[in-house]
Amino acid sequence: MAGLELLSDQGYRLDGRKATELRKLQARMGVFTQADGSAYLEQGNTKALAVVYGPHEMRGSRSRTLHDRAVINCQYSMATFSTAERKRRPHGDRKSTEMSLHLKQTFEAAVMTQLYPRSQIDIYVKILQSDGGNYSVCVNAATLAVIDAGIPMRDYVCACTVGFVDETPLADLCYAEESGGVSSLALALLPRGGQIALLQMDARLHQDHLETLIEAAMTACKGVSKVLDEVVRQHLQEASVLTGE
Amino acid sequence: MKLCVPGDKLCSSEDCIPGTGVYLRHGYIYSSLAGYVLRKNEGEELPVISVVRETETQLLPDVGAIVTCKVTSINPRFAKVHILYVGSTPLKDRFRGTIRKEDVRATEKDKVETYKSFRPGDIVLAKVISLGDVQSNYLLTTAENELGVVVAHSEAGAQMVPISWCEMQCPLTHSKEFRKVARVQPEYLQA
Amino acid sequence: MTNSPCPHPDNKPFSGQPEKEKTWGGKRFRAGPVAWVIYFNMPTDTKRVRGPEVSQSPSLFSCDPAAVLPSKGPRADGRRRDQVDVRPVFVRCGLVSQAKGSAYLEAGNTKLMCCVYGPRETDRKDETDMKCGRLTTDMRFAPFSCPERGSWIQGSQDKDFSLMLHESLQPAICLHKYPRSQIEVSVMVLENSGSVLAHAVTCASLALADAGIEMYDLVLGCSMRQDGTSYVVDPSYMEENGCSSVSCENQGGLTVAFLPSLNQISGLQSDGDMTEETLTAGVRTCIEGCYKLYPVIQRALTKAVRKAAPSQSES
Amino acid sequence: MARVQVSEAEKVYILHGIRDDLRVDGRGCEDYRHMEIETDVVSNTDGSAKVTLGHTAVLVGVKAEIGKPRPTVPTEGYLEFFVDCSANATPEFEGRGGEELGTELSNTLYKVFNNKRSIDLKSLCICAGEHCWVLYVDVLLLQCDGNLYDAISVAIKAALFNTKIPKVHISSDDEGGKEIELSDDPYDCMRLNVENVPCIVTLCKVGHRHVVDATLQEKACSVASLIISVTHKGTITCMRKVGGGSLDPESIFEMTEAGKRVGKALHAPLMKLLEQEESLGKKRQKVYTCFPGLPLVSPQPPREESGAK
Amino acid sequence: MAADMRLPTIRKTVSLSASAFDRKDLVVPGDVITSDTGFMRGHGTYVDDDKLTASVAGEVQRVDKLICVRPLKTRFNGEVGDVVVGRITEVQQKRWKVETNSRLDSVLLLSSVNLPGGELRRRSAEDELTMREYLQEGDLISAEVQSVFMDGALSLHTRSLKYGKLGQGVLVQLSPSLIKRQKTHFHNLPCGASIILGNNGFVWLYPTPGQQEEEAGGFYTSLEPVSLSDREVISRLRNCLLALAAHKVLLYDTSVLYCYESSLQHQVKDILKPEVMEEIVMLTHQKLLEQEG
Repeated sequence: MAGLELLSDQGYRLDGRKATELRKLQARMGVFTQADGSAYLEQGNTKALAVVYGPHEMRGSRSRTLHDRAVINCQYSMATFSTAERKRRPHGDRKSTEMSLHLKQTFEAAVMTQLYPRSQIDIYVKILQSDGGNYSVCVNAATLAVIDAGIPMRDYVCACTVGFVDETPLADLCYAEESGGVSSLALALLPRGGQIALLQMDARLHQDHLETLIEAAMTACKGVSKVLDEVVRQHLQEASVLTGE
Repeated sequence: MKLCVPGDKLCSSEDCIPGTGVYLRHGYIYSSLAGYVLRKNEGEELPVISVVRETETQLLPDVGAIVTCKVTSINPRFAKVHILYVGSTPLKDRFRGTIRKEDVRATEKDKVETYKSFRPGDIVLAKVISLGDVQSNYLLTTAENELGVVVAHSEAGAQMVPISWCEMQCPLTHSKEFRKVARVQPEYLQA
Repeated sequence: MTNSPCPHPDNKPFSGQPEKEKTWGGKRFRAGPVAWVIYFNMPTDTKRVRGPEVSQSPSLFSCDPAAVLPSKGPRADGRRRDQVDVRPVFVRCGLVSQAKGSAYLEAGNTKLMCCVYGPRETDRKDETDMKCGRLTTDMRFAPFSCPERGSWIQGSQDKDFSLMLHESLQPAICLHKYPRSQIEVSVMVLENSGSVLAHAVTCASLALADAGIEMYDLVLGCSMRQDGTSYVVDPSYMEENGCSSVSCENQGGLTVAFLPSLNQISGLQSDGDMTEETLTAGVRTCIEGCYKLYPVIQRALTKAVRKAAPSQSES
Repeated sequence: MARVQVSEAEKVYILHGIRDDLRVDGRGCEDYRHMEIETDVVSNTDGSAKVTLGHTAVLVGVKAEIGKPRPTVPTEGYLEFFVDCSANATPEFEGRGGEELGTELSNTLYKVFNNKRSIDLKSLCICAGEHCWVLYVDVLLLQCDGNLYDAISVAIKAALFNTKIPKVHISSDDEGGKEIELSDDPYDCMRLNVENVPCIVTLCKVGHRHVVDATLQEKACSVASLIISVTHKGTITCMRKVGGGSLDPESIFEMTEAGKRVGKALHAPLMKLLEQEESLGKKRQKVYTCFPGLPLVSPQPPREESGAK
Repeated sequence: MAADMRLPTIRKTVSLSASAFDRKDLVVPGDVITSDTGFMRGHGTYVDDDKLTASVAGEVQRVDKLICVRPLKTRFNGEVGDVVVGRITEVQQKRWKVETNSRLDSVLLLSSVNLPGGELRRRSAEDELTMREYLQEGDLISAEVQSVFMDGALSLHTRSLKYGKLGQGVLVQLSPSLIKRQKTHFHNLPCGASIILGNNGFVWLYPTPGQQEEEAGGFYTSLEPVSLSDREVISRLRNCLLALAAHKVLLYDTSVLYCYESSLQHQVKDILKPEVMEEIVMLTHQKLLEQEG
């Protein structure tokens, strides 16, 4: 993989995108009827399904009940056929447990949990096909599902992964780029206020570049937020045509 | 005596009244246990038919049953107990029960203090009033004269003697302790 | 190609990784001790000494795989084909004194035992049922029970057997008499010589009766195996797993759990490839097989009752 | 299984309705709900299909990997089944909650395919005793609204129909070692003959009658069900009683007959649909996994060079 | 035997007036509704930097100075006086827990029901122990919201003859926002069945009772078979409700009735086919417009 050129001299990436260009993003809200909220989102070849149940009475041990706000419960899982090599277990491994925790932290920052004391909100995300940026795609899908469920949020949460190659930040990495040894950073943003809900980086990067990279990530997230915004508005219009009196 | 196994057709329901260890199906009485068939005339028109085993069949605490239990913990609202006997039959497995504050005695329910009624380790006679709900255990009551503490030990470790319906005394130190004491009926003495 | 498996460049024989499906190489057969070496380099499970992941019974190498069974003439153990010819059964109750009830069953070389515990308080609060008791079943194979060594850990096959056992027994037990409590049934197969599930059902119902659990009826199990136009009842291990000589028309296995007194089928499972008529006839055959077993079980049970209380006098 | 609570009076209502051959949603006892099938929905797989039946939705992905044949049958490949009851379907399945149902479903699938005719396993052999294709059939439950077995079996049949296994070429070098080469051409592939793949029919005994394609509410009223997997010729590859009750032998025979009839009739429309979809080829507008037949919202103007495809 | 198999097709929800698009009153989370501080903050909004901002996606509703955003789909936000249909999930001491599609389980206190034997009877300890005989897990009830607890849980009561345990019928669970608020939520539809449109989105369809035979406290339910004709009407209504809900049409007696009439040319079981659903909803909508105009 070392010989792979992630950014050509002409400034094109492996899949022909420009450095700051996002992958094609399509989504749909309200795909399931039984759940309180649901959304399906494709970002390039990464496809995710998010389902929200709640807010509802605490399930299982009541000891986790919070008396001033709702508990957010997330589970991230991947379909066994989602990756090129078949996965043995859809969830429960260390990586997905970590991912579940990150999702939980992200949404605790955005959902107005204080409105629902003693309740629980379940957010389940499933990756149906994985091609990089799983965390961001999950966050984006889950945002739509939470909105579909009518749960109050301060703002959208939009996420994007960015990488740093040849002094250039690359937006919205695909799998080939992610696995190609790029220092990457995942950022979840509340775009309107510019607050960061989650920032994660576990690769080596010079301190001087960090700011550029975060800047690029924020731009990318705002790009994502525009698309999500349109999805939500279109859904609203479609669905409320006949309810309006 | 006649032996039978589960599923054996014993007789028509016109001939007998079903007792224990049997069930009724399509007008016939069938055995639900492996054991001896027993017909008993109890003054009714028809004899009662039941199937019995040498060892008492597994009893579960049922509503109305008198049980012997041991107090395991106490808090201001209720006492938790382990049910040891149903009637005079020992239970093989442990079943937990609860005596709520309002079920300790029949009168002046609002003045009951659980600490003055039971202590952990006491042996208590109680009656099952409900199977409880999903969260709680069997609900028991001691709100009858015959029900309450039968065996209790003082702080000194000696078995105490009842001196009134609400007090017991230690034979060593002569100190008095509060209990909801049972007036033990002779028939339960051997339990 | 998304999943194009390519030959591993450095296909060293013992590279510290157990051989996976995607590594390639010439035909090799590793003797046990050599294979052991690998596992010392691996992050090991310290709790138990593990054997090599891939080892096979020598029987696989000694004989031809999938020995072809004759489909005519008498069976290997002398029983007749196309007849309801079940193996003689030996049963006894009350083997394990710790358990509430227990039973041991032997049919040919198939040997298994069953213990029943409870009714006791349910372990888990959320599974407590206020109106009805709960039945839990657990069926395991001793590692030495089959020609090939099994694992102590319950595999998905065992879970499937446990589930079948559960479904076969549940209709027979008066669970409504045991609210808020659970009854545990566990079956251990000591030797598997065919028709294990059927015999496990019989053995478990016997143990339940021995435990004094109220039941509507006993449950009896019987299996059969269809092989073309002929069939065998209560098949042995070889007959169950062997390959047939005739074409694959109408071939398969069937297990039935039956309540003889109520005339109800409480468990049914078939696999293979059979026509509806064959299957229907098979179910009837199995029911007949169950009736053959019935007096033996009844006798064993009455014997157990009599033994426990030899001279029950009029009370 | 996702459980629903039903009150006694509701049960009586459902029971009487089935007796009169008019179910709550207007169907007769042997009617299926509306079913939608789509294949080739996940590009990371070698074959995939999505089926919705009422509100039940399942997604099946088939992956072909190269493995070692089983020692007892060196000349055949094999199938592996895995059912993922994900929390998406119902919160009850969170964590390990769905495992029990998943094992039950996959064990039944093994039984259903435990015969020599459903799939020609010999065609999966690459090199006797050494290499064969292992088909991993992974089932993902997306939504549960009763009758999982039937939906899963239809989805598996569709996914197997859609499966394209790359052709392989075996060459041996001087030392007798063997090399396997996979064809690069995506059109140079092997297809499976799915003619004999059975469909499962679940018959739910409710009162004195039985219904097919029971909803969760109807299932709650039934004592026991019979699962029958039927091939297009009408032979039965697996039969199984599930549920806590027992059945009369006569009603089992009746249900077997009905199951065979219903199951046999499922194959023709299914195959027709699959072939129709295949013939549409690339022209067909993909609805993808996007659920009740609604379009995806893709507000971006298509960029000149976007997507990794 | 009938099995309807098909490929999924791309379908749009029924829309009649294009003018409905580009509505200005639709907001998404984070949208500033107004920066005028004279307004009061209602459900679905929050104040950020003195700006009234939406926290859910939906339509803005203004009542005097109060601004709310009503999301398209949400859990039931009960208010005192709402009619609900709910299912008993748990029997506890002195109270039942009721699932009403709210964010917390609702509560029905033993003291808020009419027990057999007269309204003014004192609740005794025996009543507590026999609560399961009145209502047990799984039973359906209709009730009214009596009060809302601090944490948002609802307290219900059935102290009226029209409320109580529900007998034979069919429950349809829909989104609460599809139910139109009306003077009464109990309707005897002229097509031959009755309907309770619970504010919480649970709709109960049942055969219209013959004569008003009010049993004591309403804990008695008839288990007599319902006639086939009544059944057909109920099933048709059920499928109509689902069709209307799929196309997000507001539910009230008239819309349900019009939909029922529009569906009559189809068999009951065909109503749920997507194309039939579309057609019926379209017809219903036309009828509703005619009636309005």
